Amino acid sequence: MIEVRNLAKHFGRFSALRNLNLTVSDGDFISLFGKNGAGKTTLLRILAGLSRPSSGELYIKPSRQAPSRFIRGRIGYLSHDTSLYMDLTALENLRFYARLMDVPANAPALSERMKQVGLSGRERDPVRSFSRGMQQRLAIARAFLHDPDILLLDEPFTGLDSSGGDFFKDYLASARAGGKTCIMAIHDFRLGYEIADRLVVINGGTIALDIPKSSLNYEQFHEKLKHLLA
Amino acid sequence: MIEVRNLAKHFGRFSALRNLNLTVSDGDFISLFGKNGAGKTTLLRILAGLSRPSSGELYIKPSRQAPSRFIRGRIGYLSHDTSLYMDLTALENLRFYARLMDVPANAPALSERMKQVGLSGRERDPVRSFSRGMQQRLAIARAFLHDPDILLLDEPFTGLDSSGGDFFKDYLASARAGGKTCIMAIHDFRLGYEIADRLVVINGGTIALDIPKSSLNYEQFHEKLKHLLA
Amino acid sequence: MYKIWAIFRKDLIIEFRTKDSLTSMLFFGIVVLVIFNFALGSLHETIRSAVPGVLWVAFTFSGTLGLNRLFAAEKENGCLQGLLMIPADRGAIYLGKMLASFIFMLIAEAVIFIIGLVLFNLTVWAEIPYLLLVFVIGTLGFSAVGTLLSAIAVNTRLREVLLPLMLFPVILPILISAVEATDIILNAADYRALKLPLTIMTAFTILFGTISCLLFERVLEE
Amino acid sequence: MYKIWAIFRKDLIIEFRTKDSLTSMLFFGIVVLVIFNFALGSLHETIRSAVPGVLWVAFTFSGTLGLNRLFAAEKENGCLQGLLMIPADRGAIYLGKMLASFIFMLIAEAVIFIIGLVLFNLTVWAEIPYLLLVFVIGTLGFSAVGTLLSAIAVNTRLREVLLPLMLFPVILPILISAVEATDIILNAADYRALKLPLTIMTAFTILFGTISCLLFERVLEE
Amino acid sequence: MSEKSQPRMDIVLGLILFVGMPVALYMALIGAPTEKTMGDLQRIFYFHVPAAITGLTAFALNFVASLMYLLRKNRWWDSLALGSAELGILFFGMVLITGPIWAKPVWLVWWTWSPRLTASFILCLLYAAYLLIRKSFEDPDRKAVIAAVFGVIAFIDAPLVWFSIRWWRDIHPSPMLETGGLAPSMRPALGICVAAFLILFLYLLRRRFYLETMRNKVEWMMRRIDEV
Ligand code: HEM
Ligand SMILES: Nc1ncnc2c1ncn2[C@@H]1O[C@H](COP(=O)(O)OP(=O)(O)OP(=O)(O)O)[C@@H](O)[C@H]1O
Ligand SMILES: Nc1ncnc2c1ncn2[C@@H]1O[C@H](COP(=O)(O)OP(=O)(O)OP(=O)(O)O)[C@@H](O)[C@H]1O
Ligand SMILES: [Mg+2]
Ligand SMILES: [Mg+2]
Repeated sequence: MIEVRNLAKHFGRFSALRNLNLTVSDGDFISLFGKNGAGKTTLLRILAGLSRPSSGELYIKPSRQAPSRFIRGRIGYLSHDTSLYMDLTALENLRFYARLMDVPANAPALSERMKQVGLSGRERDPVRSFSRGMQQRLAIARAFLHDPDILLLDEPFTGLDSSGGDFFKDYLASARAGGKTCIMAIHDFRLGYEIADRLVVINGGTIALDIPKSSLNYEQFHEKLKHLLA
Repeated sequence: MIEVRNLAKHFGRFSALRNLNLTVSDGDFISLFGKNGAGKTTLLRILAGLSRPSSGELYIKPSRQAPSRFIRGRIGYLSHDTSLYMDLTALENLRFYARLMDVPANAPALSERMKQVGLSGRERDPVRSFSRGMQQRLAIARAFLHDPDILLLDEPFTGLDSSGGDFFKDYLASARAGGKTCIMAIHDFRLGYEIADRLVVINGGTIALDIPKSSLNYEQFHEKLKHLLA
Repeated sequence: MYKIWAIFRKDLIIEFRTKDSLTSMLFFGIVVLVIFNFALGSLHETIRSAVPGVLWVAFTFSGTLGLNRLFAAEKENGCLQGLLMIPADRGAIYLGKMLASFIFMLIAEAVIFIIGLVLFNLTVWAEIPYLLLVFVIGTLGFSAVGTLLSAIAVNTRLREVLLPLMLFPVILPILISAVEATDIILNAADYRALKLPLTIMTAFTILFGTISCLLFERVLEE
Repeated sequence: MYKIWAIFRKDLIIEFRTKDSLTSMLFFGIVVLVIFNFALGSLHETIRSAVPGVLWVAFTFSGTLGLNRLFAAEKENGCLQGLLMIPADRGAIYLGKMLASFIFMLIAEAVIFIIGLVLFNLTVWAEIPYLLLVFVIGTLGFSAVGTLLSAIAVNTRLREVLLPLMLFPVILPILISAVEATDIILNAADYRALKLPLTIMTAFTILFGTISCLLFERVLEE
Repeated sequence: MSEKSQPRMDIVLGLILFVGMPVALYMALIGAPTEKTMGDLQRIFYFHVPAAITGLTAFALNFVASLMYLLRKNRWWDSLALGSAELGILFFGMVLITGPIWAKPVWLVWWTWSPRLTASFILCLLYAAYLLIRKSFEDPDRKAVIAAVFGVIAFIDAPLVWFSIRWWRDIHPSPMLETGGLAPSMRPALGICVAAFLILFLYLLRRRFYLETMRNKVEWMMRRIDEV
């Protein structure tokens, strides 16, 4: 369970987040919508323990504080950046992170991962030579190497082609079936609605809407969101 | 008019493009589809004169060679990168490029541009503090400062929220009405179909499909594309 | 012409905001001085004859650093790509960048020189115009070649290695003449001997400047 | 433990592939030597007493460069962020990075030293074990603090300035002791005098190693 | 707002300074006896030494505050560390200015790399770096942590710098205060000057503290304004 109480994050005189309250139960699949600059990335970074809130409380079960070493192993964070080493090959990148995440780092297991994200055959190419979508695929493989319980996704579909998008939707569906928790920042209304079972809108740094998907059908939701983000 | 004949681009033993032929008339609005790593970015970079083809001919009216100084002033290229200076403010970035592009660089004109892309009020913040979508908006403002005749767009909707997307669709519609030429790499079938009047699919580094939009309705096109990119 | 100015101004604003290049140029330069001073601590009487060399080592180091940064900044978000798309002669980019590196270097040199005076206990009021001449010509030559070479280096993977590797051998004639000239000014009184090194420096600077300006177009392009 | 190794190995592979840090470390080091040699050309008889200082200037320069690069590489694609998310003690990151910088520096120092021998016409077969001891301890201390400080510097805008600015004053005691020790080995025969500088170096290294390891967790975090 | 801009303590300190500074000046420039060999030149002593003492006190305070911040995570300690570092540089800057002014006529050079001078210089550099670090972080919490870490290292480093350069012969006189070599007639003047400098330090520190709290408050208010 994740609980956020009265969270605020200031950059100088600018408040990116303020007065933000959010409770996420285990197994929740949340789509996070919001205008450009609404504070989605800021929130996800705080949840991932990469940024310190200016004030407020953050509580991730079972520890009552910023994610500790134990919590870190349960979180998978896919950010705007790929966190890949450009001068290592795809396989070397995965092997490195696998070692650090206490996951089997043998070549067959990792090749299997590469295959899942549709990069088989490119294992030995340096990441620098990958196209944008290929880098995003590898970043996905990397971020979820350790099969985390909590997925924090920041516009994960960026740069993916249709088959990559399909793969990732499947991945999320199976994660959901496996009882994982997920918070995903996304701009595509339809896709976000489709994947999530809870819809959260952040506006002006605070939660403007937080409803279960079942309470609105897509058209109603679309109307409401258009209105909120106008 | 742009004409590409027998274009090939090799990176070492790997061919990103080969045997590629494409003729673009003035006023064509092309959506370029293709799998991750198909060669869309490579093609756009070559058209922009940023990368030299390994073989083949490139002809951009009226000069029969790589874009010269004159041609450069007519091309607007929006790449994966934003080409923004992180340590300058938004306004300073625009002013700098406006000067170099022989466009009026006075503050009101540039503020107007900022307003168009929905960034008014943030003119004096350094780009480093912008969120991803805000950077993309500014990149759009920058790339089209000089009102180019030929638009080369590489996944321009990346990171934009719904209102940003709407704005950019409007911009493209008015560009189309103004007789501009446009080639846009895009992954979203629906959006790409909607905007373009000509649909091009690149696969394995060569043109796999090149049809006017009028020849297929969206469902047919979707079917066909799914099949091509499977 | 005003495009050159725009490019120069932009580098100036960035520098003013981050103080990145200048501080690191200064810092490295001063460190060279201080550590030289330490290393030569026991040879106090001979120090004056080493000063010209030491100064130019410091200048060269800090200049190389500055050049590297000036082009690295263009790489961060594909900004160089943005520059390449502008409808202007690429010579303008060259001249703008060269101007920026020249000015930054001169500022750094002035500060390093003053600190050098204090550290080495020199008084040189009368010699300042001559020194200024030597510094300006030497720096001009340095940034003329340096700008071209760092434009080449920035597109390679081994950027930070390649620049000094290419630059130092090429710049050597200018460097030697500059040390020579500085030595004459500081330690010998016979200013007529200045003519040879100054001529060499000027010739090289003009030569390098012309060639670099012509070749720059070819070099910039990824 | 094997995580430390994994981080070290990764830096090694990247280095092996790009040859980035080592080449530039070597290059700067060698350039320091060459230009020193050049600057001191006229003082050949006194050169031997300047060698220790010159060597350590070269080491310090190349080391600072290496440290900067080692952490800058982590910044490129938000890799540091990836590292921060791993379920491991952050001490492991510290030790892995420290090991990498230590090894790189030692390699660079070895090469620089050999070139120094050739340039300055020294023969030092008998002294090599002692020199090795001094180099290893000095470098250990350098990379112990250096790793902490470059982890601080890498998150700032003024990265490349801040590292030397923080590092040089902090490292000075070790540097001075190392120069002193090297001087004793090369120029005085009385090895008993080595005790003081070596003690200082060792104390410093242990002290800063411990403190850095303890404080590292606090520092890494964006 | 309930706070007065001049808390009573500051007024008291200000008054003491108002009286004390002229007294100290008088003692230093007129009251104290003229030294035999150096003459009036020696009167720099009454600025040089108190400034050095005050500066070192400030750096020590910075160390304590940094350590406390790392242990307690209380922003109060961070403000204290900041204030004492800035003032430390100020006072030590005075040492570095009065020292060379004195040295030029006495030693005939502005500067030499003698142990104490080198150590003083390095100390100043360290705290300049400290301030630079503070400037280059934007997130206040991050800034405080990093600065505290560096504050600890800097102060631990200081004695090391001190000892490691001991084996050079030092042109700078060894502290006669410790060896008791100071002429008794000079003691009162020195004492008063030291006291005046320390009080000045305390006063400035409190004002700096006040400024910092005001800044935080203004920032907070600006945010409130933005929110409305
Ligand atoms: C930690 C820093 C320093 C302390 C505690 C300190 C303290 C003192 C003291 C106590 C004296 C008086 C000695 C005496 O005459 O009995 C003195 C003298 C002097 N100090 Fe400093 N000082 C410091 C730094 C400096 C610096 C940085 C300079 C710069 C050049 C300097 C230059 C001088 C000079 C020129 C004298 C007079 C020497 C003479 O009488 O021949 N001091 N200092
Ligand atoms: N380091 C920073 N310094 C100053 N302001 C910042 C910083 N990081 C973020 N901001 C500001 O905080 C706000 C929220 O940014 P954030 O990146 O969280 O937005 P976002 O919701 O992810 O937007 P997008 O959809 O564009 O990715 C923005 O207005 C941004 O300008
Ligand atoms: N510098 C390079 N060195 C080696 N290979 C490269 C280089 N740049 C691109 N490639 C390869 O060329 C192919 C085409 O890349 P390109 O970036 O054009 O793809 P794309 O169609 O834009 O893909 P995406 O949809 O993922 O952006 C890819 O397989 C890529 O690995
Ligand atoms: Mg975001
Ligand atoms: Mg692409």
